Amino acid sequence: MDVLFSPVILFFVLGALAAFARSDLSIPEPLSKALSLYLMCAIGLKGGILVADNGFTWEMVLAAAAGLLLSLLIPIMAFAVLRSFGKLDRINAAAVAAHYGSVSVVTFITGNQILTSMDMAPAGYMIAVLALMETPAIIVGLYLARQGNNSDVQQKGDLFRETVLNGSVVLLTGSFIIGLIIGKEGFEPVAPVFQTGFTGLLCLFLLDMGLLAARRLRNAQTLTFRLVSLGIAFPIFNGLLGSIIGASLGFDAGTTTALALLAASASYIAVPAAIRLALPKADAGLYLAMSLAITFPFNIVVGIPLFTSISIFMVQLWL
Amino acid sequence: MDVLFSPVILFFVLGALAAFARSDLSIPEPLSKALSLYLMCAIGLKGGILVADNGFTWEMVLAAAAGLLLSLLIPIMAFAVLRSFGKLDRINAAAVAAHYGSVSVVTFITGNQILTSMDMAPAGYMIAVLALMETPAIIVGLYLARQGNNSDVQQKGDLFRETVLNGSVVLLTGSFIIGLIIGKEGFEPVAPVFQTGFTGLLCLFLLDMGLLAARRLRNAQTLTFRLVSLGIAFPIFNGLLGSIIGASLGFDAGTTTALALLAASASYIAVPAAIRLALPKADAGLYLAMSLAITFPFNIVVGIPLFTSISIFMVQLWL
Amino acid sequence: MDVLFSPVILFFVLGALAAFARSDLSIPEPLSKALSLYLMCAIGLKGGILVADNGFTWEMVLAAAAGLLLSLLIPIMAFAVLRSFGKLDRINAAAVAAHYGSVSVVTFITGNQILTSMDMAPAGYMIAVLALMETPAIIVGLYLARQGNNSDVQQKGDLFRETVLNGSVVLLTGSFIIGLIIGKEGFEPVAPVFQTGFTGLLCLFLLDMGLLAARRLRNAQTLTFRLVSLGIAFPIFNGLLGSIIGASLGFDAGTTTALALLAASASYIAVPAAIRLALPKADAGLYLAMSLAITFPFNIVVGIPLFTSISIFMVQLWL
Amino acid sequence: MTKRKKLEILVDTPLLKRIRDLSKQAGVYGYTLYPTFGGEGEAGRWIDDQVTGGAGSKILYVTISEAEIADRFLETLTPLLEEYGLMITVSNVDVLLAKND
Amino acid sequence: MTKRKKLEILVDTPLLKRIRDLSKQAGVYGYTLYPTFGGEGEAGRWIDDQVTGGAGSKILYVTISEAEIADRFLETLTPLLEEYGLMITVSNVDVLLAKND
Amino acid sequence: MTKRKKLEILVDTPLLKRIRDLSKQAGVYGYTLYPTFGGEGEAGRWIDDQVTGGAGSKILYVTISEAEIADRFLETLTPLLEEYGLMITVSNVDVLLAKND
Ligand SMILES: Nc1ncnc2c1ncn2[C@@H]1O[C@H](COP(=O)(O)O)[C@@H](O)[C@H]1O
Ligand SMILES: Nc1ncnc2c1ncn2[C@@H]1O[C@H](COP(=O)(O)O)[C@@H](O)[C@H]1O
Ligand SMILES: Nc1ncnc2c1ncn2[C@@H]1O[C@H](COP(=O)(O)O)[C@@H](O)[C@H]1O
Ligand code: NA
Ligand code: NA
Ligand code: NA
Repeated sequence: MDVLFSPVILFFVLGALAAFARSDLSIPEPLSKALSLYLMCAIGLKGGILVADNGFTWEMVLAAAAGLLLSLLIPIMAFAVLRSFGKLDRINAAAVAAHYGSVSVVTFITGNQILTSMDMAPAGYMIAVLALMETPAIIVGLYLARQGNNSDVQQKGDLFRETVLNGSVVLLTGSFIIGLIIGKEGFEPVAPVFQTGFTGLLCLFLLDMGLLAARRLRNAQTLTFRLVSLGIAFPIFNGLLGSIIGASLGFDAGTTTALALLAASASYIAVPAAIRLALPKADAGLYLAMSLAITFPFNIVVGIPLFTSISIFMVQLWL
Repeated sequence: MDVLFSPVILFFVLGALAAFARSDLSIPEPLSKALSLYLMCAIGLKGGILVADNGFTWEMVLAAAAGLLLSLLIPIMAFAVLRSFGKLDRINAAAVAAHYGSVSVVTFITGNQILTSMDMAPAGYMIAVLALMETPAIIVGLYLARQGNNSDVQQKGDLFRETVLNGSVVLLTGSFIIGLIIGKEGFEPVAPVFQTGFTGLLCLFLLDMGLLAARRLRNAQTLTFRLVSLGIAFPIFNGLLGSIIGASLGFDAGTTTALALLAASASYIAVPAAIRLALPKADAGLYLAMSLAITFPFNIVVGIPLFTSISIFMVQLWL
Repeated sequence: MDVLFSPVILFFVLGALAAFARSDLSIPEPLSKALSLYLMCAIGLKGGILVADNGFTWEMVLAAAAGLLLSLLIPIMAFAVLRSFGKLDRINAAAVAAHYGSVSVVTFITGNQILTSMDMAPAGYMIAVLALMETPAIIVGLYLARQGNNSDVQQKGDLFRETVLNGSVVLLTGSFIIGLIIGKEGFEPVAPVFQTGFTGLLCLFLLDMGLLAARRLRNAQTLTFRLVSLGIAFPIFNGLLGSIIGASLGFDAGTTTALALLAASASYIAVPAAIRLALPKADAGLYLAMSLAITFPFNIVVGIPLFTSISIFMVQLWL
Repeated sequence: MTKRKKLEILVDTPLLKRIRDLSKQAGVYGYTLYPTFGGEGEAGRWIDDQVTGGAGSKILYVTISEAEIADRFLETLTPLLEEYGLMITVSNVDVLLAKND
Repeated sequence: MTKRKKLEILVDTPLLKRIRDLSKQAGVYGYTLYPTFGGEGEAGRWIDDQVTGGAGSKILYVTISEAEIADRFLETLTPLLEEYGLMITVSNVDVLLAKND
Repeated sequence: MTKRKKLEILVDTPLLKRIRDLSKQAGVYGYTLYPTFGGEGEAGRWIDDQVTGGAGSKILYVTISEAEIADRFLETLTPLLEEYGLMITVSNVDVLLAKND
């Protein structure tokens, strides 16, 4: 079955087409948010149960270290390119860079779903790596933006709440821990909602994401051609990097693809909220357009099959 | 099992009773909208998969032609009766007529569900006919309302968006095409959401429709006795017409019932939005009350079993 | 399997922890309301089907009488204690007392779920008792608050609507009756939504209840130490009472536990709405904090296992 | 453009019907309701919550009317101010078409 | 603080786009939209309902602008008042930073 | 009826807490929050979107207070105007019961 013809991707395309055609189709916002929360619960639970099942391994520590490294390196590299080639000022370059250092939960989930349907399910601990990679890039981004200027203390408290205590981080981590506690057996009574219904609900969510992404693109005012190119170049480069690191650490092809997707994807949930608070001068229209309207669709439609092929190749290379 | 004692119908009755008793029971609006979108996705997918499975046939072309014919004829006949017996002015008569020429997705879905539980599932292509019949009656209605007066060009663009690009039309058609592409096999991973959960979620939606319909009836101010009678006479006459045409074209009893229900039902999603825009002078309270508060409940409670019996009879007559 | 490690309870704890840590995690309100309506539909249907299956028995009448007795006695006793030990004025004491005389649907549902997973499912008619116990305590509370003062007639109409016609009462009773009508067989097509999905959706709802309860506790301004103690003492005493009555009437351990939970739980849906209308002078922050932020979490985390053990013991005592 | 008074009343959802009934008595027929998100006052902080039967939820009732009718309505509301915890503001607006007053 | 006019227009959701187009013609660029919950008027009572394609749903369109621009916009709206069932109010506000006008 | 100032601030959801903290410093305690639906300004068009972590969502913060307190609050807000992209309006209202100011 061709990956592009999976219903998940097709619903994303339908949403995007509807928005481009200026249809009045719209998903009620509370439903989108609900679906987004549901997906995080479900993926968190799944990860916890898989880890509970397989036990802690050294591979997990390696994967966590690789994830952390990527989320520190990527924003620094992206910042440099955004400043020079992208012609952004310091604040905006730092804001955008933070997004690329962090991850997109939905890209990961969609990739996971497609990999599973190809019998290449990534290791369960990658979901912990996903949670781990959500915040560090924000700190790096702020450091790049300020370089020397110290922020006041009260703001730090607020920022802590918007990063480590961000709803999506709490829900993902919390569900992961619940998954660890209840294990496979305790999961059974809730499996019809959190597992059987997963792909169908993901379709509905991606329909909405298609609408949101296309509308953002239509309303993006400050997006230059250079920035659009970076919005495609970043995921390719970062995904390649993730794929090389994953393969060199000896991960299987599915897990390597997952690491590539984490590297390639850009946040549009946790990071924008934190950056809007910490760097209010940065242009929210710009960083949301780049991560949500350029990189996200690219990853969903091109990135997932691309990094799957590359990872399969890399893993064979290393063997 | 008696059709009237299906949980789907009983929840509709519960909603209506609660609203008449002035209970404060209410379904959050985003949920209603979400359920309505879900039902359109699900029925669209189902139709696409059935057609993919059975291949294109001449019967489909016949059914589409019959549906188109009905959606052109019905508003013209209804307009004449609404002007004379109904004592409505030109604009209001045209507005109401457009609603009866179009179709009610939920009436169709409920009928489909009940027919399927009686082993009389209509042909899958009827879902394409459903999508096809949503808009033409709007054009007819506008023509009847204006007769000669030309509308300005800008308005035509807006109107196009509100008819052909109306969210419900796009979603239904889009899901149908996705169904065509993915086929039975690709549907499997999403079946738990779009098929297994269908009847249960339809119950919740009809609970809300019962509330909405009864509240509209209570607040309807411009509804005369004559118009209420027409709200019942129209579905009977149009359903009978649909049933005769279906049987004469050689469709099976289930498919004939589906055509009868399409003819009998009146739109309360796509048409009101378009008419509010194109004929702002028409009384929205009136056309919504007629289609949602009179004809919809009539079809759900009386029409579905009635047209099933009539269609079985007609089909035998033709054999 | 330890009851505390059920996913349902763990999600409640996750929600509470997130709110205490001041995370910005929040469930869209329309979703919470939708889940709450869903749970009432599902439990109502379940009760009706069980009763339809087992037929009416004398035990049912006994259980109803016991429930009614408890919902009349509890507010009177609670009122006396709230006035003396709790140091509340007449109006506030009566308002709080009404909440404890009524029941919490979600406490009952959660207990039911956990009892069922322990093969101790309560009798189906307890769901009718649940519906029966929602309103009488409101009348008792109002009588205690006014004692002699007659309210005007118009207000009585409004109040009737807010009690007997309260959305939750109507939905619970309506679904129960639908369950009675359709029976086991008619339930099959809707079972995937109303039965298979139940535990998973209950998890999501309890996540939200954890957030709501903890936020209420943080914002409660008029809660004294004495009132917090009563918020824990009431469920213990009332639960014990319910458990003794249940066992002495010869109910099985599951059914006895259910009666104990009905007695122990305090309303936070039907009663607050009615009391806000009928006793506007009473402090809504106070009664919602006591029932939702103290008694509800106590029952979910401590009460359910406690009353299960006590009921098992009591039932054996009586044998 | 006609001069009118705009009355805005922040009211707990369960009490809305009472306000509506009183408005009719005062001769005020048209009104529009707006949802709220949350707030803070003497009684503490709240976030609109639709689960607790509306007791944790407020609605903004807005009506435009002639000064005279507005005064009459305000008079009937005064005794309820404290008890219902209402928050009432009045301001001047011009309306392009005076409806229902 | 700069003196401005605040225009508030209650409009049926399907007609919103038309208002927006007209506002652009009058030189009004900034606006904010607010959801509604329900209301009552000559045409009866309504509760915001998102199922019936927006025909049962209203939105509050609010724009702050200079008096002159506001007048121009109001003029273009007058012919539509009756037909569209709009409810339009104008009031005086001070803005801390005049945007888009 | 007491004369008061009504301050309305349109603010991005993630920045709301900051506004609240500043209001407390200025001595403003009571406020009400209203949801928004969308809008348009120099920064382009937006539709309230709850998925992108609130960065795509705005809230209307409304507080009624004495003129003096309102001025003090406005002063603390001025430096943030540009940076936070706030939209602030002030108008005159009469309140039936002055709360929390
Ligand atoms: N000064 C104020 N400005 C705006 N809203 C207020 C003000 N004071 C109170 N409110 C609103 O009215 C509600 C009830 O006020 P209170 O009775 O003081 O708790 C509060 O929760 C706020 O939503
Ligand atoms: N006097 C009024 N004050 C506030 N809102 C009003 C008033 N009159 C009408 N409205 C609103 O405008 C809508 C349409 O008014 P009408 O055309 O009179 O039915 C009503 O449903 C109300 O939401
Ligand atoms: N003139 C205006 N009237 C009403 N709302 C406005 C106006 N200008 C800006 N806004 C609102 O403030 C937001 C931010 O404005 P801006 O910074 O100009 O993009 C806009 O998206 C609108 O929601
Ligand atoms: Na990344
Ligand atoms: Na029709
Ligand atoms: Na109780």
